[in-house]
Amino acid sequence: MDLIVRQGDQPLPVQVERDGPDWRVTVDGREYRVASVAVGANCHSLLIDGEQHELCVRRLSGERYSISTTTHSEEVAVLDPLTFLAQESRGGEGESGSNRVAALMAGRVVAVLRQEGEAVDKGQGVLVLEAMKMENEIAAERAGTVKQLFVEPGQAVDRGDPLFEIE
Amino acid sequence: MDLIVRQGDQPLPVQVERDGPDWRVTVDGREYRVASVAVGANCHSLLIDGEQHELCVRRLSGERYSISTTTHSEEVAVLDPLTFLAQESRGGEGESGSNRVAALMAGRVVAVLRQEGEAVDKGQGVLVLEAMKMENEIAAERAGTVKQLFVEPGQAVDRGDPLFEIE
Amino acid sequence: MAKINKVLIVNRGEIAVRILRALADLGKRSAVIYSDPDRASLPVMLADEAYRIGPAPSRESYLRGDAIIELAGRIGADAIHPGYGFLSENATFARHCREAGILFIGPSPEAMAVMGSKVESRRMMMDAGVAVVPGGRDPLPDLEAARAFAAQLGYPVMIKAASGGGGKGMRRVAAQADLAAAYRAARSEAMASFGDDDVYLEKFIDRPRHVEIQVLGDQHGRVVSLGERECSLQRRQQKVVEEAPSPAVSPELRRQMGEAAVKAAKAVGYSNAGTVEFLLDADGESFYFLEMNTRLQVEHPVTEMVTGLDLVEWQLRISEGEPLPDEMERIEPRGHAIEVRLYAEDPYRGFAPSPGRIEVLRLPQGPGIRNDCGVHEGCEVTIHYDPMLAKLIAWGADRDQAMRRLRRALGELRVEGIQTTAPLFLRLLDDPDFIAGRLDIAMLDRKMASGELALPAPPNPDLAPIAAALAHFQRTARTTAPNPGRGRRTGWRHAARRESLHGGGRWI
Amino acid sequence: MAKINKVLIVNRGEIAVRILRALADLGKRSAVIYSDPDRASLPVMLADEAYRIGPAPSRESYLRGDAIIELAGRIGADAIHPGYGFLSENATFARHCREAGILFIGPSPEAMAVMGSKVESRRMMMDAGVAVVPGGRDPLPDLEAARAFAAQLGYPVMIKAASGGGGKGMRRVAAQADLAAAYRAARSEAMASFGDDDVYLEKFIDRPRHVEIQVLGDQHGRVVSLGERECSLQRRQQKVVEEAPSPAVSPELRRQMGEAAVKAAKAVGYSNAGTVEFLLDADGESFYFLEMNTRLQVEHPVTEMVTGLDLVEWQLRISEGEPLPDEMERIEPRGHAIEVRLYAEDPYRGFAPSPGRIEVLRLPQGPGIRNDCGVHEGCEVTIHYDPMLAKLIAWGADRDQAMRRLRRALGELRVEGIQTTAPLFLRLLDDPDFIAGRLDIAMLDRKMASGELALPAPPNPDLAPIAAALAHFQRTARTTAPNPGRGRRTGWRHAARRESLHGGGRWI
Repeated sequence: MDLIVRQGDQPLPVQVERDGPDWRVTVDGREYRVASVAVGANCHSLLIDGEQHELCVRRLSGERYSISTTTHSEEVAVLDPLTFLAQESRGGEGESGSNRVAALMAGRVVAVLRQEGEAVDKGQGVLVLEAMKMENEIAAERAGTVKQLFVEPGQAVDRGDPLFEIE
Repeated sequence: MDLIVRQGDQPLPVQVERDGPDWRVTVDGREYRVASVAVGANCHSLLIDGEQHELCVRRLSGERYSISTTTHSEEVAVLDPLTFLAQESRGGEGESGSNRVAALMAGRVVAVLRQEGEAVDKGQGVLVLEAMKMENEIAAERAGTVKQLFVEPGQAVDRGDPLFEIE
Repeated sequence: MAKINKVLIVNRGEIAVRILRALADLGKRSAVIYSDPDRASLPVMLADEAYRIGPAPSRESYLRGDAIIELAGRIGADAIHPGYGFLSENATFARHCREAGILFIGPSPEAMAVMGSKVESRRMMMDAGVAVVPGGRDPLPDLEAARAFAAQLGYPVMIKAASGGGGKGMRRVAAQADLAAAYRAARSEAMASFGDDDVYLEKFIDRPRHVEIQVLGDQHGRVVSLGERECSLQRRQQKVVEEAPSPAVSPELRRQMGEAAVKAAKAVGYSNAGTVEFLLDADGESFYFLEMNTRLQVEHPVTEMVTGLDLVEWQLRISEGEPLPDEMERIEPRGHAIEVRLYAEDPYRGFAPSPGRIEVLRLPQGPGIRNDCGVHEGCEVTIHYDPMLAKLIAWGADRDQAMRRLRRALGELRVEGIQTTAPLFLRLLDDPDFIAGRLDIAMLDRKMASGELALPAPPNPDLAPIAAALAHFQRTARTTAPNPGRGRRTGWRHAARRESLHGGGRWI
Repeated sequence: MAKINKVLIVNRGEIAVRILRALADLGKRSAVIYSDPDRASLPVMLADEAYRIGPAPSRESYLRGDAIIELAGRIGADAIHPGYGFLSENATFARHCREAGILFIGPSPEAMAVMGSKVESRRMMMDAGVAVVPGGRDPLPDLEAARAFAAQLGYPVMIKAASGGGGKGMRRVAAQADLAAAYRAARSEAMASFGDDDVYLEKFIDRPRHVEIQVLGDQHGRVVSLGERECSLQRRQQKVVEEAPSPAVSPELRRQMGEAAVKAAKAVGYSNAGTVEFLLDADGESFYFLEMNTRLQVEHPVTEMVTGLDLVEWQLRISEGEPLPDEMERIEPRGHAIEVRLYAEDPYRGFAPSPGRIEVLRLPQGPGIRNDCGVHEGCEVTIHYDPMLAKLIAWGADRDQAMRRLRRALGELRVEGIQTTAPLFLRLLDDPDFIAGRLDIAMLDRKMASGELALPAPPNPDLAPIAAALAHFQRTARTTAPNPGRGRRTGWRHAARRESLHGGGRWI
């Protein structure tokens, strides 16, 4: 099976094949023989040339997966090559075109620092979210104008809820 | 909901009703108000008058459940009253009528001590099963004759496989 | 005095678990209170009894002092253990317990009240001859007095608002030339902030360590020191890593600090467990009283591991009137213990809180490891309370072995579903200053800001693509299988089983 | 000598985990071998490297000495740690390791060979002046000689076959009147069993304790005793509960037994960790050499917890040529430690093996608790190997606190899916003889037979019907729900969530 795995900004060609009880996985030309076994919900023990790696894999949404080891955690997207090409031809409108900011954790909005129509610089705070007794300033990821606020002070939000949009 | 719970040889009338967020459970006339919450796969924390009990409940087959605490483990059957009455009217033929002995654990048959047609006393060994480096003699649960042997020496058996039948 | 039979634990999380373990160890009955989101929490599962106290907000649950005292009476609890935080340093609550005839496991409300006030305790320590940060106890009348006193103390000095707090009305003065401007600025800021422009002078202590002494006092006038804890590793005044003994404390300094702590405790007629916090100057010799915490401290396990004493057990014994034995005066630390506080925070995203469901929890085990953990696999970490999940403590015959075991334990630890501070501790254990024991209270913030503790790249960046591609292969291959419903649950597992069978093994 | 960088662990289960933890603690690399059913086992998950060695049967996997040595060479391991069991006492394997230039972590093959033979080691101990069970070292020429020797030893005596083993050709003789018949019976049974009718006499030791001494020997001639372990609680000669120190051993007896053990070890030029087993007479004074185990013992953690030493770490240091420090000669036990061995067996169904999937595993934690566990939640306990899952060890400042903590820990322990021996240990902790430390090697079998340790009735027999009825209600209520597919997985959980919401809480 031929796949494209997007790691950070990098699209990597990846091939996966059965190889007896094991797998042969080629990442950007680097070939690995992988023995894999489940060791609990979402967790897998991978043996590659005798080295053992325990990895937890969770599917986030669509083709996005979260992969974590004891120290590292990252998100990658797995696409089939055709989907990848289709996305590329749209000129990368997908992720970088989005200017909505969503809550990364559940919490409560304690303050709104910029109103709709106000200009913000990249990194400037737009609102303050409280979670676990701590206040966290949520900043604009780019310079622009606050197009819309989706929340108001005192409101509870869940992870993933849209907070505001910068234009 | 009216139920019959068979605990050991004892059939107990049990009523279960919702009571707000809790449950009202009556066992043979003894009423309990129970707050129950799941605390992991098959495990439940029950609060009864402030006392906390952690119980694991597994459904074995049909209406039989295994209930375990840290120290105790038992099996009970839950029947609706009609099924219970139907079983009773058959005169208890069910369990006591069976004279097949099944493997209680997976293992390997290392020896057959009684051949088909031989007489055995209650408690006498019929065959020897090896599991986890230990040999376990499987004895007849009643006096009689070995009607049939379902296994032979060297054979691997799984939990629940029939071993022999006494007549 | 009365024997305690049942204790109501007025807390949650790891400290509730810690206390109920001590009760179980003593054969006493434990009852906990819980707020709604804590119904399925570990303390509720491990306690003998559990009672709902209210909804999530602390004000409506864990801080409901009178409802708690009423509950204790109703369920026949002889005593209340407050843990740390919540009501543990609330002298009024302790007084209400006494009035209701319920033992409050801690010092007298009077001792709590004195030590609860920074100004009052500083004054009392000065009277008792315990060194505080050198400086005035009274406001300065004018700039001339400030200049004279600063010259006497020696620069740098701090000007502080008498009614101050939170850094307002506070100025560091490096040399005499800067004094006049700083004096005026501090006064006007103090007036603006507190409506009171009184200021006083303290010596500025540069890069001190936070070293504290654990004391126990019985009800018969004996107070003993159980040695020090090094707590300099802090993030914004919050302790993160603690150890005992301190790499900076010699037996002679330990004796001196212990004597000062006992003097401080005796000055307020202290009984039960308490901690006297000091700043230890970078010179490694001078130390100054900071404050006394009139309760069990989060980091008490490191003292337990080097003394062999169970501090919670001793809290209960003291409350029952048992005198401290003579041998306790002579306890020497054995080996070394280090504790790290595991928070549900992402240290590499500005310590953002990370609530969620703990999908996998595998605690490290084996020689020298102790886990004081307040959560279980499958539980939800909510946004309502302090994000500390657990404390992981490693003991070694010396500091080196303790560090090595801690590093190993952090490698074994597995928490899935939420982020924790564990990766930061692994980095810290590779830091040359930490390894050498060169610590000060600003060190962690400094090193986080400088990027010295940044996470290194993963050893093999191809691992994540490999794992994701395998998961994707399995998932998409499954959709063509005849029974997708079953496949969805077992998933990758199927392959594992097949592999095992292929290898000749047998899965029963 | 050479520094060890990578060690191949030739074992499985908890001892493989124990060894790889010591390696991680020392910053050394660990590699494990695994048989097919052990592919997803805890040692494989925790080791740095893992290699398949064969299918399930031990002969085709963990006992494949030459394949293991070949593997060690191939992966660049400097040393092999055999753990206990499997190849750990195989002198030939140790010799093959040496020939292949791979360090065997243990004594020399020569010392292993001598101590591996009961007859030879008994003879060598008699020569070295270490007390063995009083009796002859040579066969008896005739009945007259037997009569004279028995009178000299004092009745009761044991007649034993010189080539004996497994209880064959063995007779207990209570008085002189029974001697002739027993002598003739033992000879004919010995001839029938071993083709050799030589018999010899030993004194019969009634209800002795099993007390053993842990020794460490370096490669420079120093051997030290690290004190005793009490291992009298056995089921059919298999240790079940061990503690250190022994309630029966005074400091003076400890010194005597330690000296005897050091003498025994020195007699065979012993280096590395070893255990000298003694029978301690019911008089509490006389002790007799039984045998020496030339490897790490299952119960080594209790010694670690009272001495503060890491024995596996010392095994590695010794193999690297490090001399034992002088202070080790003067180590005194601190506090008390008790270990219970958790087996996958049902103690109340004749210790029937209980293989299966461990669905829930929650290990006890907190002060004084150490878990040496070889399994993880979700793993399969197969029928192929020894059923020991884990060792649970409790430390206390004294034996009483250790027992109290152990009882608490066993209450916290949760293993679902298979039966374990935990309920038996809880009963044992309530046994007056165990509490008083009155132990002998037949005690556990005796008490199991008499029913003294039978499980009491559950505190409330209605709990099981309540839980079953609730589960049944949920299950059958679900079948009428619109989406049974989803309901099947969440089940009872739904109710929990509803209850929580109802109570005003919020689950995120």
